[in-house]
Amino acid sequence: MSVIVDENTKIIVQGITGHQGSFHSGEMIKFGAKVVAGVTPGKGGMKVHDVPVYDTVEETLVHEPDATMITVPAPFVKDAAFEAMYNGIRVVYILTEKVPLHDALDIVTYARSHGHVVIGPNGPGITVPGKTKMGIMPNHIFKKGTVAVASRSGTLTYEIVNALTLNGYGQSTVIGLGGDRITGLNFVDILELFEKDEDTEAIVLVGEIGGTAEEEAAEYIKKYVSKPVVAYIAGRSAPPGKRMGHAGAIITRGKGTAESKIKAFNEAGVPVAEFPWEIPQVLKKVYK
Amino acid sequence: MSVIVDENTKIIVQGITGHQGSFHSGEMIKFGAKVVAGVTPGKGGMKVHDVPVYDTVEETLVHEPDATMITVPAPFVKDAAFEAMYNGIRVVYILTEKVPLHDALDIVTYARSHGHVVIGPNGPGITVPGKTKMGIMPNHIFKKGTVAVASRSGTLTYEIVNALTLNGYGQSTVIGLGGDRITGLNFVDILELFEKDEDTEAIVLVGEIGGTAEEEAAEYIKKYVSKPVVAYIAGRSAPPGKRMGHAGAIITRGKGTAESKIKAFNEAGVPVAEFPWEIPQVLKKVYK
Amino acid sequence: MNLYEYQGKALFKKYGVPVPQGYVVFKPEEIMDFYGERVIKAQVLTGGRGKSGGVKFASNVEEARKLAKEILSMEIKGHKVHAILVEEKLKIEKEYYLSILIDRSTRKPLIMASPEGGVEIESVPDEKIYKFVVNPEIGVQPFVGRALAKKMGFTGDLAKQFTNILMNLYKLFREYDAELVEINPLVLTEGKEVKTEMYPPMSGMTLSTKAPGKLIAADSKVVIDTDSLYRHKDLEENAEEKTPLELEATKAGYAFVELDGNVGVIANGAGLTMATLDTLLLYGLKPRNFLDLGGTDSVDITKNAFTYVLKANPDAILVNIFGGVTKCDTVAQGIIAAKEAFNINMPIVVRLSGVHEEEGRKMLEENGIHAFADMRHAIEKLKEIMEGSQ
Amino acid sequence: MNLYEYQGKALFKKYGVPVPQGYVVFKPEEIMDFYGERVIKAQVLTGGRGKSGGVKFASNVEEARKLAKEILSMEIKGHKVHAILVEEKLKIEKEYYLSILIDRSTRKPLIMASPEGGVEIESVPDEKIYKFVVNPEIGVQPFVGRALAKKMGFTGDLAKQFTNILMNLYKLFREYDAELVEINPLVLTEGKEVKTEMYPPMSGMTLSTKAPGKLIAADSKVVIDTDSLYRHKDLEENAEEKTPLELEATKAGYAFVELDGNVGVIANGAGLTMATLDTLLLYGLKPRNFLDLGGTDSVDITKNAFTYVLKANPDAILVNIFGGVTKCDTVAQGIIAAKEAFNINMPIVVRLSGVHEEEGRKMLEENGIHAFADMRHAIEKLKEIMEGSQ
Repeated sequence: MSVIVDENTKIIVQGITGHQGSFHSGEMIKFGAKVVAGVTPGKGGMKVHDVPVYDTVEETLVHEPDATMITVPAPFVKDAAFEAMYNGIRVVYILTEKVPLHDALDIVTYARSHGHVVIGPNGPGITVPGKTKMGIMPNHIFKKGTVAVASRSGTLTYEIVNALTLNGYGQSTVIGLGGDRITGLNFVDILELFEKDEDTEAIVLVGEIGGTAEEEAAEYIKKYVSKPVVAYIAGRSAPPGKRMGHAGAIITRGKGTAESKIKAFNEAGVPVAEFPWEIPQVLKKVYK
Repeated sequence: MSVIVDENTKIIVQGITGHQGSFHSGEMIKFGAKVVAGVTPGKGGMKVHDVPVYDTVEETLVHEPDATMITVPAPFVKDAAFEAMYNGIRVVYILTEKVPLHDALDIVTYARSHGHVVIGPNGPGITVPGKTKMGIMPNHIFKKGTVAVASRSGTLTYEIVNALTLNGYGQSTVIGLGGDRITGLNFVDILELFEKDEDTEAIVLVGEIGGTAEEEAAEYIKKYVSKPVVAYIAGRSAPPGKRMGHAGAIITRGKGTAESKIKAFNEAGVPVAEFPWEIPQVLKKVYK
Repeated sequence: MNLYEYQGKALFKKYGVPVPQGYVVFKPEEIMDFYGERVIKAQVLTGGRGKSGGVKFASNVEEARKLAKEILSMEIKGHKVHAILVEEKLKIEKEYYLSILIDRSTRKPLIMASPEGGVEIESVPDEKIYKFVVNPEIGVQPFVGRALAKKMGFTGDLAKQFTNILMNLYKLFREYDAELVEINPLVLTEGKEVKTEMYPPMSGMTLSTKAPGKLIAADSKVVIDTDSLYRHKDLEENAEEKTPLELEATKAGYAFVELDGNVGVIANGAGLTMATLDTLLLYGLKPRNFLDLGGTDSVDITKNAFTYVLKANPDAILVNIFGGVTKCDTVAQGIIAAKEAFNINMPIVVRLSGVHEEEGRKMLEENGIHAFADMRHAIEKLKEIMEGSQ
Repeated sequence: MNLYEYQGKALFKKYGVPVPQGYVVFKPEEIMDFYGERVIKAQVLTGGRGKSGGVKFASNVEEARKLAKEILSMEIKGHKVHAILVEEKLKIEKEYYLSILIDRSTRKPLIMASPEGGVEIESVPDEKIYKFVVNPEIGVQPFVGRALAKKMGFTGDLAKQFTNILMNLYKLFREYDAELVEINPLVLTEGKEVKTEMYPPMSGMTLSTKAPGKLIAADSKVVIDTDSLYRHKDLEENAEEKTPLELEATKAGYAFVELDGNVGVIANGAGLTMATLDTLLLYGLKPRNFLDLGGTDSVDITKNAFTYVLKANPDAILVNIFGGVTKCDTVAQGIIAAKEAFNINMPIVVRLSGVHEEEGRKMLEENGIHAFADMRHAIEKLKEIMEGSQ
């Protein structure tokens, strides 16, 4: 059992002939992912890493894809996501950053009322070590194991996964939810899946300033999560009103501070690490 | 068991203080329907037949309504239907005629992807003899029994129900799907429910010219319906290109003729009556 | 409501769907002087005007006015020519087909596109028609255009032109409450020769390539949902689709259709009215009209309905009311009032069933009007009378 | 991006949300002559300008120009006054609050309305704020306006005015990709006395009633999603929200925020950059800036990042790269190139992990730059250096 994707998930890549699409498709294949097709309008007939490229998502349906990785530029993401969903693709992962907020709103609204799962926008994707990878996380940091990681950032996630691996903690699923204000999945959504996942025994949440996803996660954990959870929160030093790289990492009108999130986690019995490299030690206190 | 509504269905009436809303609410209550509230903006605080009137659907939620009957003028139907659905009301029956086609499109699209049932627009509603009635069908023509009737028209339905009752055939459910081009339920949708309904033993379909709902019903009956079905089709004499009262009753580009529908039913083994009053005799041939 | 070609093209232009340059005239002398060639097109709400001589070419203004005068006096399949559209003559490379309509069975907008345009779409084989069911929650995003463009054989710039036309047409379709928007033919104009000077400059050598042509809506068929006209004040209702009598009755609130028989019909409910007409035919009688009284039981509404039936000059009148909650005595009063007011001497047979039905029938019989409780006996009586009178 | 009040009001006007009559000026002499009273309002991207003297009333043009001159030279909470909005003075009966924003937790637009306007919404008790979560698949239909109007205490004509404003505001919110549209206060103007002559006419008796006032947006706060600006060419980016250095770095493609410490920071990924700043603080060191290099591993991008960090005049520079797939030797080349090109003498400590990391670190050490494989040791080294230099 896995969360959202597994070794049988057939993936297409929209924007496969671009720099990102092409490079990461190759890395995904090396990791063991089933990349069955790519889409770039006007480039149908090409091959990238032996993967056939088509002009439209409709044409890839002969490969029965389950998931898509969208790497097209921000102005074209909405079109690409709806193309995928119209054609019945269940999981839509959006790598692209700077997707307009209202486009994300439209994509996520439609997805949620029609049974699609959206990962991102603006996240590194999802990795299930030993099974599959959809996204841009570096292959070499992973180790198969029992710790699930969900994060709002990219590189910081690698930092923490790397620390877990070096300290002997393998991972069941690692997912980047995305750094934008509206993302397909929030912590609560993924906690529900992790709690049910048989391969997951402990959970690491990597949050950051902005919004109230961490506070909601803390409430949810109190009520519904039996597995041990530890957390890290980035942005303790961030001044209010400034967008700290991620569109979602901004303190507005006093809401979304690191203090508030750390307090909520502490009240829910979730230990919060001070430094990213501390996660394994903190985890050790609550999980074997 | 009943189809769509039963004796426990709590009904609100949007437009209850209007001529139609007020009169038919009274008739519904006489028939045994649970009319729990009415809505007319600006008239909150009134009572109609002892039923409390509110300004908004939201305010009626204290009565936990399951269904709404919409009797507001055509330009306001879309607003009323979305008000009901936004507030979680499952069954939306639209009595009003001349609802703009694209408004019906929006209402029905949203309903179908969010689990709401729309009856109408432009139909007489639904009656479950002995249990409940939502709509404008005359109370006195019904008799509780085992024959289900689905129709695209109003008065013609009464004519046929009356003939059934006079000939000893009681009804399980009688539903008017509506005379418009887009309706919430087509024959195929209702056949699926009738086939499952334990109270229904035989089915009468009252179709008319325009569209292909009857042809699709015939295909569906061939494959999935085990109960005896008989039919009547109105509009054999209609010239092409003319709207015969109902917005949906029009032969366009040679499609939607009575001949085509009668032929389809005959091929599906569904006897088609020549005259409305013949339905009981035709039914007798296939059902006790 | 069907729009004339020039009205549809005005909407196309408003929404960025390319149309030929041109203008509408109602009199031949309104045609302005021009150089080159012009198309003179009859504006009628029917197809096949080309074969009927309703489309001509002119190379000077005198010729154009002469042709316009001829065309304006024509009748095409029974339709008087309403106006003339004067347009630039396109250089056509190929003709395509594109339409959007409401598909009743999926309850969704349906796009149909075909590389075989310029002929009736019904005559194009199914495998040459590419269909796309639009989810209105998604609308027509560019991907829809790309998917159809590929099937139509459009690449590069032409695919972009096609996608733009499709997205704009869908916007029009939704915002103007259309039942149908159709471009037939969607014309690809001839591309222009483009000469590029070759290197080295001034060598006198040029490379000749062909720039792609433009996709242009050479015709338009737009049908607007009549029930939505209250929010499209810019569109007038086109009179031509209804007979003058139909128009009059419709304005008075009755659903009314003229037919070619001799029995005037008044009934309540569209379904029952249709069933009444059908039954008459099956009995060998011919209805003169369809008139749906609607659900109201007012004396005046019943009485006034006779005005329009009488104007159609029938030989007899059948009234078929299944009352339900309608008060039959009120209906009877309306019928009697009409008989008196309009001095009706022809036979009237009435079927009256509903609240106070016996009272109503009694009133009718007392006024010399045949009244029955059921449809069958009423129609049988009518047949007997009409056969007796022959 | 925050819009100035006058920019927001221009959008309101475009979408049919009533605003006071007025115009913007950038120089006092642009104020035109007037009768009656005018409000002179400082245009700054911060709240509380009223208390800071940024809003004044004038009863003639000389006074208005004098006040405008004063206000234009003010700084309000550190913000220079950008312009002056000159408006009619409203006769206020009551002040309300209305806003629409994107609610991150429901992932839907959220409407907030309160009968207590004119104060910061944060200071209004929760039970006086009426919220409505919009389903964007439905949008804001009239029923939303009715439901909120009732709670706000609006009936009759005022309920209709409120519904119109709400529907128009939502349209603006969606079409202009707003993060927030806020009207605070939404003003109800005083109603006018209406005298009606009583029966019998000419009796001299009149009935005096009060016609309801108008709802008018007396202020505007509009925040547009920066990522959507490419499709709103009519909006210029307002410079004031960023420092000149932030603006410069952002235009060069780096996410950059100035802070008030003395350690220049370059890292990759927003989360890791934030974590780096946090860690510095926990170690007692103060970051001078946030600079996210992004995911690219080009020599030039790394080298140019130093330009902006150096302009902030830090005492030392920390580079924290968790490479993942980034090639560390390329990054090292960029750092070395920067050190040479910009002649950097202050301490540089680098954390470098990823593809070719050992090679990269070796190159750095050879060029006199401290390099580590992990974040912790890099920061500890930096602390050691900075404490040693005190």
